[in-house]
Amino acid sequence: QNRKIVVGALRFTSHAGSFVALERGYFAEAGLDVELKFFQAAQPMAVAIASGDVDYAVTAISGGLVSLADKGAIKVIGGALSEEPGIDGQKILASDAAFKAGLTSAKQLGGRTFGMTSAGSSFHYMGSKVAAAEGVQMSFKPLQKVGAIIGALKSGQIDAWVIVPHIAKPLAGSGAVHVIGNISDYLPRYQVTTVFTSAKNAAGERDKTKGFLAAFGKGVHDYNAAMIDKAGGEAGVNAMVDLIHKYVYEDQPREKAAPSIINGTMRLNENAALNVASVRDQLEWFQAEGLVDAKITLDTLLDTSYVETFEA
Amino acid sequence: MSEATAPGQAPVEVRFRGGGFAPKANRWAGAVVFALAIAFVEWGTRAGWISALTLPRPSDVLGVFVELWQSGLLFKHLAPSLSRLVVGAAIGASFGVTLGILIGLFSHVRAALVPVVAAIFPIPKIALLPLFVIWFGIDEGSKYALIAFGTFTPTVVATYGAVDNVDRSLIRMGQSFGLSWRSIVLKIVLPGAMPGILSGLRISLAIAIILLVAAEMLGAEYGIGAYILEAGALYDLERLFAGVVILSLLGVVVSSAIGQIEKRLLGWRS
Amino acid sequence: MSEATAPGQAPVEVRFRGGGFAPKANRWAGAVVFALAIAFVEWGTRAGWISALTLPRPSDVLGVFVELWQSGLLFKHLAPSLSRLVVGAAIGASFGVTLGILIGLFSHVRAALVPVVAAIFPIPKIALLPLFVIWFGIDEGSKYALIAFGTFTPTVVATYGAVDNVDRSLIRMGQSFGLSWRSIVLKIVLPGAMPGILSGLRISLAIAIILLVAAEMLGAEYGIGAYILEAGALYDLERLFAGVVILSLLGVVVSSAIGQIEKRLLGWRS
Amino acid sequence: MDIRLDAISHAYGGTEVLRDISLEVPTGRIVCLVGPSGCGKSTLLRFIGGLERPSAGRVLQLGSPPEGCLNPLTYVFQDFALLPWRTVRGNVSLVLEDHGIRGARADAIIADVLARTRLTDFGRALPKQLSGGMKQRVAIARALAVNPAVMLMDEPLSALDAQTRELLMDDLVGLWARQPFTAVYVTHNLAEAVRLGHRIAVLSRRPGRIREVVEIDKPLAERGYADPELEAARQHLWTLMREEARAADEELIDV
Amino acid sequence: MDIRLDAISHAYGGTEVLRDISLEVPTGRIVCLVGPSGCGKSTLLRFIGGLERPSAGRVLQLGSPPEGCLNPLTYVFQDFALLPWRTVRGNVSLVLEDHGIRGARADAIIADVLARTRLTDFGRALPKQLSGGMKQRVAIARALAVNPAVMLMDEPLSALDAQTRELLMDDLVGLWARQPFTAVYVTHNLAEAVRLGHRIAVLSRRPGRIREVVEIDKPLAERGYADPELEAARQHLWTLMREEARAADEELIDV
Ligand SMILES: Nc1ncnc2c1ncn2[C@@H]1O[C@H](COP(=O)(O)OP(=O)(O)OP(=O)(O)O)[C@@H](O)[C@H]1O
Ligand SMILES: Nc1ncnc2c1ncn2[C@@H]1O[C@H](COP(=O)(O)OP(=O)(O)OP(=O)(O)O)[C@@H](O)[C@H]1O
Ligand SMILES: [Mg+2]
Ligand SMILES: [Mg+2]
Repeated sequence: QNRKIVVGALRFTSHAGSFVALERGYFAEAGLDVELKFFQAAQPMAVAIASGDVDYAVTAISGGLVSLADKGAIKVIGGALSEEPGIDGQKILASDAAFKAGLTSAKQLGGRTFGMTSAGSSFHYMGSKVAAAEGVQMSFKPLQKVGAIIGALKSGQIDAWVIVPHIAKPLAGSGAVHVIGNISDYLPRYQVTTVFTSAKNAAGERDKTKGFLAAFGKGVHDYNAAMIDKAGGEAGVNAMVDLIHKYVYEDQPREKAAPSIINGTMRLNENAALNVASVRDQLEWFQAEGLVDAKITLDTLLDTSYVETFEA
Repeated sequence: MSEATAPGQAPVEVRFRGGGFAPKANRWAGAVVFALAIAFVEWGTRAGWISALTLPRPSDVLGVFVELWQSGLLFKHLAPSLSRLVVGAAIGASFGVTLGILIGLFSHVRAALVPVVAAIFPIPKIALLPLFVIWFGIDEGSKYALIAFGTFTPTVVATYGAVDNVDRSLIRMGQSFGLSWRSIVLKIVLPGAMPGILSGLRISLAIAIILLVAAEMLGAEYGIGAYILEAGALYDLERLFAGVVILSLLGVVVSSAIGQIEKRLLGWRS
Repeated sequence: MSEATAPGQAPVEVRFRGGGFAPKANRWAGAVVFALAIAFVEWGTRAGWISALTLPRPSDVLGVFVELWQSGLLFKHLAPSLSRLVVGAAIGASFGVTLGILIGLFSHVRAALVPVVAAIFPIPKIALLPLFVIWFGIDEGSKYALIAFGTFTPTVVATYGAVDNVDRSLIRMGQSFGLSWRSIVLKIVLPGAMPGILSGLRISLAIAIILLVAAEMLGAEYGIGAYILEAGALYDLERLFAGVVILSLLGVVVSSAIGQIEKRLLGWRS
Repeated sequence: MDIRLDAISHAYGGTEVLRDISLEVPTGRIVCLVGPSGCGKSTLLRFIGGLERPSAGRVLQLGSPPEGCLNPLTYVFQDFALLPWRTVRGNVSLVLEDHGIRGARADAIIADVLARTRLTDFGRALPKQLSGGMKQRVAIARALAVNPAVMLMDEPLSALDAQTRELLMDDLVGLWARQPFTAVYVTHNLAEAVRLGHRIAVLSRRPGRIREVVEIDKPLAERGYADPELEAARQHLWTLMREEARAADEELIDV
Repeated sequence: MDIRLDAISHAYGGTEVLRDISLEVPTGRIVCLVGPSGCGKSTLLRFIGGLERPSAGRVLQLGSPPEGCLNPLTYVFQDFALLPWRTVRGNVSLVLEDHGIRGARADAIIADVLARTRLTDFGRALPKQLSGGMKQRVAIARALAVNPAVMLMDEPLSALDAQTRELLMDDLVGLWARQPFTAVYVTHNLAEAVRLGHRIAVLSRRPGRIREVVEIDKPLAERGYADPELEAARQHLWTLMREEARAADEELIDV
């Protein structure tokens, strides 16, 4: 039974689970004929799941995702990218101008402007959490596009931002911005991205969904083993980089792409296990900010019947 | 063709074969169509055969309006958008009219700049957003600039077209009475180009409203465009539609305002 | 006024006071302006007084072009964009022309739909992107729909304006010769509206090109719009400009293609 | 086929345009309508052709149109009303197509009417290539093609320059001489009226009423330049109209 | 101030329009230019007014313009050329403003010329409210306001209907009778030419050459209807032009 499914993805290393599972035939073993569908941003991908154009995808939890879940369109069924103390995770960045003016650590964020794509995005959540932890107030600038945020940060028009390491490190390397902290210091086990699907798949297509999660889990395992635990040594890393390079930075030569891919390494949850505590915290924060309906419960968002859950 | 009339025949009236081909607009019917469409969607969303994912319930959209109104948020969003619209469109339109007149009057300017304008026209303004951040900052500057840029090109094209269309015989008349170049431009070319410039402005302002959303992608906290974008990001269809309806009303208001100006300024047209 | 001529005076030639006010375009000058602008930016970026953040070096943009060409990526991007443009604009324009003609001919249709079209006009299409995904899917459907939607409204407005402007005396002539309604529409109204429809199409197609970027925000991997968006996201100015230049060229090509069609079809205009 | 106007009155909205017009148009004669600007001449002609309906009164057709008549009441317009996108032939064939006349039959008719209007060499020309006089001759050829019972001519010469007008008047007289046609001929030009009209109806200023109907018995072919009889008729008409014409010209148009 | 045309020839691109035209326009007389369509009458008038320059030959001014003349060579155009956004007064004051004439002085001039053209009551009307005849009278008033040495009139009556033309011709004769002016009057209309012209230059078909210059000595005021002398002159002119006019009318316009 070769069942055709469409998996949504962004060209980020954090989607490596799907890439590995496809390249190494784990999906095929599960009887799934997977077509990868690439997006420019997470939000349309969530909508595409709701519309039925895409079956499974991985993305950060955002207000839009919760909203779609509330409309009965989608369910979160597993976890993917996580912060983990000790592993390079998302970086808090300061613009050069702000850095020179004294913004050298997250403690000085009070009164600063913080970039985000839009209200209810993960950037908004992280920025708020950091500010709350430091007991300061920041203003948030919605700039819609990552490109616009980078431009604004480089030219000193916003003071701070937070972003995944493979974007943060080259930026910091150019001297235009500075790393002033790690998200893992504030949200140590932050469930950054999750696996989700349409409510219909979650409820009615249990076999297919199980198959997908199993194959995805194997991909994640291979990725973690190769890139974080370095089980295969240098050769293992190189093989994995080669594989990922087919999907990420494909228009750049291997030598140029490799450091970016390696820089982007972060832990993906083994077996797509889901940190329910982090998800709950995020949902409560969205509700507290008035971004989503206050009556939404965790059950509306999550279908925990597929993967192991944990609270951390 | 001349033939004797059959004598016994009774006279018949000439058959009517004119009329038609002169449709008239009718405000009433438009309102009825809107009401029907809204009622239809309301029914569909209530009955469930229009899914909540596809369209919001009109009554909920109305609810959002009421809320926006009561909380005062409506004006908090409307005020900055209007000021961006006014400033941006004023900058774009005044530069556009000026350049359009220069192109209309001077061969050298025309030769040099018409191709540039033609090349700029099909550039999508959203593509340039990242650049606008660097060039004009993320504050009001870039919003004004984006709207100004968007209104500029159509205004230029409309204006120089209008100048080209000024009746040449009026200009020859001016010359034949020995009017100075300045008088001809101020008293003949400009008033003669006014109808074309105003109808160009109608399009430019519609474009300015459309660009409001793009402009408010850049670090706007308040504004109708920002409101729509946030609603879109949160997939909150009620608020999305409320925002869209506001823009659409804004468009209708602006267009009828230009209609009023035309009536005032162009009363001389027969 | 009649006065005796002072007899001894020598005849003088009449003073020339005509001419002017008839600017002509000149292709050459446009090319020179482009060349100068490019040379200026090249100089500025090389010398450093234009920062690399502000503008890319034109020679680098050219390099990107060469690379795009050699790698064959140019066509990989161009082909889907062109097909979206053609299909979307064809759908939008044909629906637009049809509806425009109906509005032009029938009072009821006009009364019912003109306000709807006026209300739809100022709605920014990007605001509706999330809805388009639900309505039309993320594949080509939504891209076609977005471009079609964007070209539809201006085409409708241009078409019914063109039908309204068809010389009524020609229609009365047709009626006076007892032509059928069908003949009048096909042989008088349609050909008479053609110039207006074509010049409306010029604007609609420019809008279609602009909307390409918005359309390719929706899950497009290849396409000029997607290329520009990706370049923008990475703040890669060279590639961003390369993409923008392609769109601009596309606009110029489309506009001159319509010029050719006009020359062909409208040779009867004096 | 005769035409009879039976007590026609008309008002556009509040403005009364025509009041109680009765007139007879006998077969084979040219009836001229003269009158100051805006007195309702064109309106009256539209009633006769069935393009508009009067508020009161009737336009009657007496007898049936002759054999082979495709369009009994046929107009010739002041502005020619040629389709600019069709050639001379195409403009003539336009009015035949709807009657199912195509191919050889159409060609024969077109060749005939173009010959009668001396346009044979210009069949392939587009209207934009023609002078005003030629355009009006095409319009006349088109009218002749449908073999009308009555021609309704609304200032057919007034868009032409004086010399062309002169030439075309000769052409019309020639056409009528070869084959008399029935016509209602609206004009401002008294010289035209006395040259072409068998019967001349003078309308008053708006609201148009019939002030006088002048009959001129001299055969068309014999009417020449500086004919004292015609000149007298023209003088008479001009005295009838002079003051009204001046008053009509000095009315402000309210828009 | 007299005008002398000195061997004027002109070509537009490859088409020769005028060939070797020499003509004298004496002070206080009306010189008519008649000729078939496209023979270059308007072009010649533009040369006289300095709006265009001939390829060869010169237009000479003999003597200086009279005292108080603001614009020696002043046009009256066929299409009136009134600014539609200015009232009648505004259209007249337009040509005074550039000479610094404003306020009371301007008012006096405007009142005078409006009175002479019987427009006193219409000073506040917009062009769209006026009939064609009134519009042309405004244009004439405007021309009179600058007190011209020579009026250049390009078919000033040809856009009007026959009756208004008749009325305006009377007006022009009246104006001239009260205060003779110098004019070059272009027309197609031979009746106008023999009614208004002291000297009538007949041009041939393109390229325009002077075929004949006819002098009519009878004073303007005495020229009436059906005057046999004028009728003879007209007949003569028409025989000169008839064939050329027909040929000119049947030329295809290449575009
Ligand atoms: N469709 C219409 N609606 C309203 N008023 C009209 C309409 N057609 C004509 N009129 C008015 O009716 C009057 C008579 O018009 P008509 O065109 O019949 O006059 P006419 O005698 O042909 O004038 P002219 O000599 O200028 O051609 C005019 O005052 C005109 O403004
Ligand atoms: N600016 C121009 N460029 C080229 N050709 C021109 C121009 N103006 C006039 N012509 C041509 O020169 C010829 C004479 O034109 P002109 O207008 O002087 O004739 P006219 O005698 O006034 O004709 P009409 O009686 O029709 O007014 C015509 O063939 C015309 O097409
Ligand atoms: Mg009429
Ligand atoms: Mg002329």
